[in-house]
Amino acid sequence: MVEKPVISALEAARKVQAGNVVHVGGFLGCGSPDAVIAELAKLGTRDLTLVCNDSSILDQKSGKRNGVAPLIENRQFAKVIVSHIGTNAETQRQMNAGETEVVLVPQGTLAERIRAAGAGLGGILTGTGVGTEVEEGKQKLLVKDKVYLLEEALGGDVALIKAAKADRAGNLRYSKTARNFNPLMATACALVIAEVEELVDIGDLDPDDVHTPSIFVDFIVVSPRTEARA
Amino acid sequence: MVEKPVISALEAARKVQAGNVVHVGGFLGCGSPDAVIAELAKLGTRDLTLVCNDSSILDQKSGKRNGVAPLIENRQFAKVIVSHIGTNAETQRQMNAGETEVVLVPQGTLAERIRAAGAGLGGILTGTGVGTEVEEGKQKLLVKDKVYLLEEALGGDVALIKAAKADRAGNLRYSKTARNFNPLMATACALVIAEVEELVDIGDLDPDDVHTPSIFVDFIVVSPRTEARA
Amino acid sequence: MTEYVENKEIIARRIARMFHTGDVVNLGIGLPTLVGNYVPEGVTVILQSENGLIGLGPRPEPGKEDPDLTNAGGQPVSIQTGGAFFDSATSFGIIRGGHVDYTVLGVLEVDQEANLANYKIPGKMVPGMGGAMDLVAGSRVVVAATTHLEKSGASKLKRRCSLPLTAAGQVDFVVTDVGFFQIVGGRFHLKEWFEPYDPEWIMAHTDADVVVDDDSAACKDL
Amino acid sequence: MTEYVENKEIIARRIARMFHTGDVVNLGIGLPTLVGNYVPEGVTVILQSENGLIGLGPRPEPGKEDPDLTNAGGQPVSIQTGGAFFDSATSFGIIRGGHVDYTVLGVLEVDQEANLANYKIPGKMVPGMGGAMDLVAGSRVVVAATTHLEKSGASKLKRRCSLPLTAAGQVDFVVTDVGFFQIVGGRFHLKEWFEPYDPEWIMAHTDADVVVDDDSAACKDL
Repeated sequence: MVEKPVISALEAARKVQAGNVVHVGGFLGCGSPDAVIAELAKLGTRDLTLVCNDSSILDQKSGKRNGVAPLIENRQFAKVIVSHIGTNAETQRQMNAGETEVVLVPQGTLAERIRAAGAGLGGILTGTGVGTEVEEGKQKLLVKDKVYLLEEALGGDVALIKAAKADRAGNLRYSKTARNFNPLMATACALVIAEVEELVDIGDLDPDDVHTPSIFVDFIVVSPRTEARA
Repeated sequence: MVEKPVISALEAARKVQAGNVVHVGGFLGCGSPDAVIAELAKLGTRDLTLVCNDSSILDQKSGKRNGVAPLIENRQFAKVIVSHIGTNAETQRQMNAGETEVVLVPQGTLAERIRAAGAGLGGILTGTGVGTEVEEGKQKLLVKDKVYLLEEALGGDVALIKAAKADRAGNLRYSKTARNFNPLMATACALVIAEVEELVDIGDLDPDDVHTPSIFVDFIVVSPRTEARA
Repeated sequence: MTEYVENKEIIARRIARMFHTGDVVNLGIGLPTLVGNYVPEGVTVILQSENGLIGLGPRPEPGKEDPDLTNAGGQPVSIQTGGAFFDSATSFGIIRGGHVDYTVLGVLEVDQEANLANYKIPGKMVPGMGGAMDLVAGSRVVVAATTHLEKSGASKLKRRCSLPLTAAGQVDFVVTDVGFFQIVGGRFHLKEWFEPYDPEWIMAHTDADVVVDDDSAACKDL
Repeated sequence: MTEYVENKEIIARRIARMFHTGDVVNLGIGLPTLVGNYVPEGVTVILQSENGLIGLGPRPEPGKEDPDLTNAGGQPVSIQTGGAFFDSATSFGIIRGGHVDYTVLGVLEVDQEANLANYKIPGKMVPGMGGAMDLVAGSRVVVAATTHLEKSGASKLKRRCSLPLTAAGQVDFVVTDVGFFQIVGGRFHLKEWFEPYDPEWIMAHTDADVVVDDDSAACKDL
């Protein structure tokens, strides 16, 4: 097996170019690549398009913020494609003020669209959203007497994902519900950077228990878990 | 967690009714539910439709047969939907004689169609088969300037699958390349019967390492590995 | 006439009685989460959480929370023995594929055509649909859980939703704090009323067509 | 003129030189499998097998075969340290999604429009396409490996395939035992010829349009 380059969080963040479509793993901050996000926030790279489950938690009262919230606060996104913005009032403010374009996608549709991009499918037919605003502008198809929406594949330029463990070849394992969108995004972007808590030797992962095969991963960032995460 | 009924291979085979669409796991016999197949062959249940990667190996010279070959020999299928029949001359003979309807589906399309059924998708758009006989009778769609075929979901009545290990709740783990179509079929059929080599207690499988979650499995058949399989 | 007093507990109690052992259930954030507290003894349901697990368990004791183990609301939870984790595509494959027996979720509005609105008040609040659209479109049985009246006194059950829909024609049951309704043929069928409310009170306080069937009855000992 | 003598080894040798360290490669059954034997020292390719693994290794010693570990031809194989197993949907997601750099496969016919036929001779032999249609449609680079002539002496390279196609317009390179061809703009460009054959011989023995570019040359020390 071929080893993958291990780079710093800053080097990883520098690989994101202005204007890129960036997929970021995590679900309300659980399973998000926090070290790379922190460096990307410092760099301030702009005009990005975000693909993520949600715009994370940003609570101005309690001061709690996680996931992509620092990038939202920095207004680094021209557009965000997510299923939920209810825990980040700043996203909603930017949307209402016309500062940021927000596209809301049903969570299951978002997951399948990302998977479709990774799997070389043009799109999928889902019943989700039929008869709602989500169907606007989309093709409807009838299959076995049921109406479906054609939802197109959604790939990206860079995936910033988070795993619990990588081996030096880039095989990944996720922990619990921190898995969420990470394995899907690993398949769907031209460049894939995996932030991991632990790096192990090739051969330390059982081939039956690899969640993301090495061939999807381009770079590894090692960032051990800190108390701050809990 | 709720325990799943453990039944005999014969009881499992009896759940397959004449006329059923039956998904059978395995790839050229690797990872096929041999004990249940053997009983189904004895019962002789007819007019079945087979969904399987291939029609398995049936070599009249060497006498080697595996996977679904005994059911093919018995002519229990009115129709077989597979990607490959090249290792079973009897399937080809039945096809040419008009005894059995054979539908050939590209392997990746077959996998996605089964997954789509399990995932509640009406179908998927694939570039595979464009410009070939496979596109005949199918809708073609243009997405971002590329032509795709609409391939419809392919579910079934009964899935006969094979796993290495189950816990009593029905969580499954597969071994090596014996995984193949088994986890997909587990999601795509009304009734799912898992033949396993080993049954363990609930709690013995790490929730991060479950390949098929328990909720997909209806019945468990325990059939320890015998020398005959190797 | 009886005065309306909001009672979320009775809603959760009644919904919890719908389940049988082995049912796979997804409980939405807020009121639906309460349902988990009232599942009758002897009934074992399997809770699915759309962020990627089967076998959702209770919140751990303080200090035992795992940042890698949360529910769909981002709160710390646990997993039951025999549970499993999976990615979001698998999770929504479970949901969309009809492998979830019951989804219970809150509403802004629900109407007699079985439509449900709960993700957006245009110009005011747009949290987004999260997993709700898939849950309502994909689950075998959809149960809307809601107080019967708004704080303003307006009926949450409508002839026709005025807000953007989460899903069209997918709701099977509505359980409020005054009664248990099944939606059939474009009407709310009141199957059970919760005393002190009675059919007369309920019809007077519901802005939709309510039918009382012959087999309808007061629900006792909730 | 030089007499044609079939030479599968030279085909495998030349194809093996196309790869770089880290390339993900799928080798079809038969002749393409031979390619694995000739990968130059110092180059590490990663073999994908469509039945569900990355890191395909050699056949184990007799007696060490595992019935749960086979290649796409059903033969016993091994897995390299650092490999991974997955299901068939993931496997073809890898293939269709462009994550396989090279697919090498045998042909019945290949034509100058980059079409390939290898799964069916109507009325005669219908093995089925297996994974070939996805591999040809999805891989980044498609390499057809074939002897230059049939046993009958007919050219395997055609102006237009007469058999049912495996995929339309997807072949990038054709490597035979007389030369290395790239398909561009509806023609076979002979980039290298394998001595003792020369461009004149090759044009005379190919039933299609062959172009010899300025930078074409004899391939040495194969």
